[in-house]
Amino acid sequence: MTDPNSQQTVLEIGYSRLGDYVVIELEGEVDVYTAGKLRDAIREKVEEGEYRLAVDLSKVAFLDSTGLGVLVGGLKRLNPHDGKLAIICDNERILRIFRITGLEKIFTIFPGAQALTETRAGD
Amino acid sequence: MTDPNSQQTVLEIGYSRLGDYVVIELEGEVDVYTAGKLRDAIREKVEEGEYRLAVDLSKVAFLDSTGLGVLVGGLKRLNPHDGKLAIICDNERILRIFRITGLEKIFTIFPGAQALTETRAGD
Amino acid sequence: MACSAGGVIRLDMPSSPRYVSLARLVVSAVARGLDFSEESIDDLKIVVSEICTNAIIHCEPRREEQRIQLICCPRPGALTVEVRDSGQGFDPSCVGTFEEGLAAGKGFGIPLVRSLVDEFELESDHGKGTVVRVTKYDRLPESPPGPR
Amino acid sequence: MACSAGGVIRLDMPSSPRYVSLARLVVSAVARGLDFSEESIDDLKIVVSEICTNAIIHCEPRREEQRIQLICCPRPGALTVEVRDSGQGFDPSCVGTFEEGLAAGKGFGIPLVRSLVDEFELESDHGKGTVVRVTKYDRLPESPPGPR
Ligand SMILES: Nc1ncnc2c1ncn2[C@@H]1O[C@H](COP(=O)(O)OP(=O)(O)O)[C@@H](O)[C@H]1O
Ligand SMILES: Nc1ncnc2c1ncn2[C@@H]1O[C@H](COP(=O)(O)OP(=O)(O)O)[C@@H](O)[C@H]1O
Repeated sequence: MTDPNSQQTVLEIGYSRLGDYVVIELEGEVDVYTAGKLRDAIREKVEEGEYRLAVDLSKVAFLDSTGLGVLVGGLKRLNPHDGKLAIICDNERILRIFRITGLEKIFTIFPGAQALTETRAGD
Repeated sequence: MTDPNSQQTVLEIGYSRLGDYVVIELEGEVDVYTAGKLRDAIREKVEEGEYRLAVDLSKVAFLDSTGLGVLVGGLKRLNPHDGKLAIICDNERILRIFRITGLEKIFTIFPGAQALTETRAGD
Repeated sequence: MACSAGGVIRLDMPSSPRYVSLARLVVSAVARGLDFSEESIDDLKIVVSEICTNAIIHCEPRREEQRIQLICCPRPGALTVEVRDSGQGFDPSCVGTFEEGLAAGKGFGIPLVRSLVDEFELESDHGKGTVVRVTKYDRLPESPPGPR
Repeated sequence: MACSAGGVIRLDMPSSPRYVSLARLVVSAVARGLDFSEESIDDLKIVVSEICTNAIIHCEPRREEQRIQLICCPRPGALTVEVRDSGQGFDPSCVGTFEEGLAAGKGFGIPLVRSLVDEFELESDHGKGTVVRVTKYDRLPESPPGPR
């Protein structure tokens, strides 16, 4: 759990399943100190044969380009498997980083886990 | 209002009346930067002829000896008027500072505003 | 740098990923002390995170004793932040664009910084390290800066 | 000071009341990075607040350009914190006790610091400034330190 007063970079990772997707739920900050944990999580799931991943950033308080790099890396890792890496996020502060960098064009971004299941049929 | 993520010393002061008491409600941090605001608040109330004051520390996240000094100063200011300065606080982190310094013997400390009215008759 | 509010705030810390969050914390606190909007504070957190991350990960030789410095220079309505490292330096003309970043999946750092600040200066000397200096003016939320 | 985790963290800031909260923030972050308990972190916040406040308010001549330094030296399970000022210094034998504090309504600062840390050192030279160095060991909540 992330203490709102926490003054240290902490990233907690949880998993859930939603339809065909494995949802990687992040809570905390994604920066150069914690990004490795996310990289490992994605790699592990791909190695387990999960090729439909959704990274849930709803509870992420901070994300910088190191975090973006890990997400792009995940996409590349899934490519040979014809996989998918969706982003779940409705936090404007995080979304604008995707917008500024142009990455919103590369990821499919859903405002919530609900939206992921709803549009699954048509993706 | 104090933002839990606020990284700046902020002290908000509000007032209410409870029986004979004027309650000075603090929210935020009391340190050398903000203590003057509390000092002014106490002085002002005494000048208005209010000699029964209760300082509510329930929403104080930080208090150091500068804050304690201001409270002791308030007590001294009330002395010639045969006044009272009660403390309302149930936060263990703050209470222990009163304990360590011995100031718990000098102030009457109530766990909540409720307790203040209940014991008012017998004080 | 002509700072008001009694001068600069300097944080000198080990060149280690674990301390990037500390640099963000310090810049947020200084910006909050200037009454910057939450949006401007967010921008500064990203900016400092990017610059410090570069200073740390591109710092060769990567020794324990390498250090980085964050220098905050507050003025009313403006904050200048400088990050210094003593790494091997680099040729600033190699810095890419968002488009190149999209192709490579990296290299978003400096373009992102540029898009979030009002002034950007980079001095880098091979063998002597790098200094990045940015200035951010606080704006009312009504007039958001940069591309978004 | 033999610090692990790659060395010391140094904050150099104007000698101004507005920055005492920044010093608390930095010490909390460093202590949290050492996985100190919330109680130990609280203690350190008070300790740093007291020492920095002294450095600032007893600093004569009180000029804008006076500065104070907070130096954090983390080791596993222990944090040494040093605060340096370049004020006029004082005679440490004048420091009182809680009892004297209760009588005077002030002078709680240094006794409070002493009661919250494990090691306390004070060096002060008239005209040259003051250095206060404290060390706090983290403890399990089961064995609370000091008098309470
Ligand atoms: N402080 C620094 N020291 C050495 N090289 C740097 C530094 N900052 C940036 N660089 C160089 O500039 C390049 C571009 O940086 P950036 O835009 O942040 O993208 P990225 O770090 O993802 O490559 C880096 O790959 C690196 O070669
Ligand atoms: N950094 C300092 N520079 C000069 N004098 C100091 C410093 N720290 C403490 N002192 C002196 O020591 C005295 C006791 O300090 P303290 O116990 O914190 O109580 P208080 O600050 O409330 O008087 C102060 O009144 C001051 O004269």
